[in-house]
Amino acid sequence: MREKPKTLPPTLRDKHRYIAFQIIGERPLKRNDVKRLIWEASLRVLGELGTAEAKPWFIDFDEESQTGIVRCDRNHVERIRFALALITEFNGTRLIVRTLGVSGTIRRLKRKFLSEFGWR
Amino acid sequence: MREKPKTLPPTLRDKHRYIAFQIIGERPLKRNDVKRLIWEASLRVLGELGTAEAKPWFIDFDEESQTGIVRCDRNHVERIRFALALITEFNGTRLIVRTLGVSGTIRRLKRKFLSEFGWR
Amino acid sequence: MKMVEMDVRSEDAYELARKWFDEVVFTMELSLKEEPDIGELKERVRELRGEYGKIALLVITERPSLIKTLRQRIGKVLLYVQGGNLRVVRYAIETGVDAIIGPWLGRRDPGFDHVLARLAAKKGVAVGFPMGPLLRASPYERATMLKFMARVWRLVDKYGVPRFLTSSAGNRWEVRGPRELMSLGIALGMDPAQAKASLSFYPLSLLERLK
Amino acid sequence: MKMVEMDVRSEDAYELARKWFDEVVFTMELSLKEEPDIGELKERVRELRGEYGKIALLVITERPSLIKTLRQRIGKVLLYVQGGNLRVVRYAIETGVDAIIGPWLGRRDPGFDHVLARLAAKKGVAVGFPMGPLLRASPYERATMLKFMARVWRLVDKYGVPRFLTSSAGNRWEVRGPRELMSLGIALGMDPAQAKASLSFYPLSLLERLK
Repeated sequence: MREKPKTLPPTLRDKHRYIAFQIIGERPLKRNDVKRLIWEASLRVLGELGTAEAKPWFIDFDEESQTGIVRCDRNHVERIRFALALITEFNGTRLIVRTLGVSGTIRRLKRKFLSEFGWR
Repeated sequence: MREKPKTLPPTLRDKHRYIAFQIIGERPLKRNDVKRLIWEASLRVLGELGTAEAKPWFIDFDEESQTGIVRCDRNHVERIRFALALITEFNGTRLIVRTLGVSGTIRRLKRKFLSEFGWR
Repeated sequence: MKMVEMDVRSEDAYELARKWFDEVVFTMELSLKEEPDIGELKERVRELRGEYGKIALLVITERPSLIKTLRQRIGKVLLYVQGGNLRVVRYAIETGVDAIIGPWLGRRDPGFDHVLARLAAKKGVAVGFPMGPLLRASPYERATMLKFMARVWRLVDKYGVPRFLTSSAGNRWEVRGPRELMSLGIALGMDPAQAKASLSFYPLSLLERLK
Repeated sequence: MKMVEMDVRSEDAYELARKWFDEVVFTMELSLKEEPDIGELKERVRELRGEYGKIALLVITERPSLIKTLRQRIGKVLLYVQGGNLRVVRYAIETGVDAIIGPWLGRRDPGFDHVLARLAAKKGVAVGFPMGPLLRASPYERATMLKFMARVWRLVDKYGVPRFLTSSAGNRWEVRGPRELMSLGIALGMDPAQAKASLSFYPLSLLERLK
């Protein structure tokens, strides 16, 4: 494919946080559903500009345990958490998104909050 | 009707700004269309939370000159202006929302930016 | 730090909340048009107390006088009054109920002002900030409700009114965890310590009244 | 303060922009797969200059070498290159075109980095931030584009790259006034003075090159 921009020096990079979450639903959700769910929640609650600022980014979702990881801007963790808390359903399936914990690295997030769900 | 809360003392009141705007459209818009237009733009661009913070409030619209007044929180004028700037149409009618000026009082806003459109 | 859910309103909501909170108060909703049968109500409260331990009565009424009867005749429950009618809310605060839940509910304004805030602080009446109504709202309603909630929070903060964050869940799908309720508080303008206190310190001091 | 619109792309957009700005640059879009007929192009540019005064050529291409030809053979126009292809953008900056419009356009990343930013600053190549593509985008695309634009703005700010805000209007309905373009800049992270300079100081210094 085409070239990509270079990785920025550390001081210029976006500062992220990783959020571990669990979906408690009437039925299990698929990976792609969860991706859409997060985007739709963010666009509804934070809007196009708020979403651009909060920078939610779907990282991973384990369909077995219904747990996953979403990344966002360091300064907007609470806004993303709030957007997720307001989710009530996806395609008619009632559900709750519960956040399990927040960390600055994926590795630490997995160890602290996701290992009990079989993540490694 | 039922009782209303008392007017808050000045230090506790929301600090507002009033924005004068003009609609330049393929067809003239009705007062109620404009009200909806502003809400929809704010909800789309700023989201439910951003809208709660920016507090857009439709004040008035003159169908003759297609000019009007919207109020918002003092600290969110630029966000409301941006939301209005991103409007491209209403019900299939292409249009531009142009802001004419901003003021802390309706009276001054009318005098400075709307008198040329026949407001008094 | 002990986390408390002050208001869930069904069996399955209570079960789920028990997993996420150290203490959960079960709320019985009471829509009153006229004087209730006090004996019957006492019996029902006794049953619920046996089942759930900590009980609240949420009074939804347009008649202020009913609140006084309940305050005097029903013991060992928290008495909540649903916001919406300013006359009722003022009377409830004067009577010294335990909390007003959502002063803005069903209104087109915040349903709270500096006079009520000062009175509530003096009387030790808390304001409950419920998440449930937000879950059920349209985008327009949510934005409006969040705006009113933030305004009420500013008054509560300014006048030192006791306060708590709650799901006010009507069923298990409306229950939210402590961190999620904190994020609501922060969205309203609380700092993280204030949000935490709204799930722990203030609720715990209300629970003291049940002893 | 003189306000400048650096990029409108149709007659009716030009007419409207003239009402709101002190100076307006008319842009001719040039999608190039191969070497253009230079004589014909010169003729066309001459015509447009007669009609609109200040002219820019916006090159949209995957072939870097075409940019050099244009730079050398066509005079008295501003030369813009549309962002999207990093190889083309790098070459355009090295060649010293006048501006790159929207490095992120058509990409899934910002299409700009610190190396390009440093080079652009050294070569005096501006970055144009266009509003038009936002108007045509879906909510998802808008959020993503705004995110990339804010990232590019941080680099432009940090390395002191010349910059401007523009509607890049394809028709009159896409034209926006100076205050509206400023609000875009502020949404990207500019302070009001920086947003104003992106409509005045920086555009005016690019216009100097036309003299």
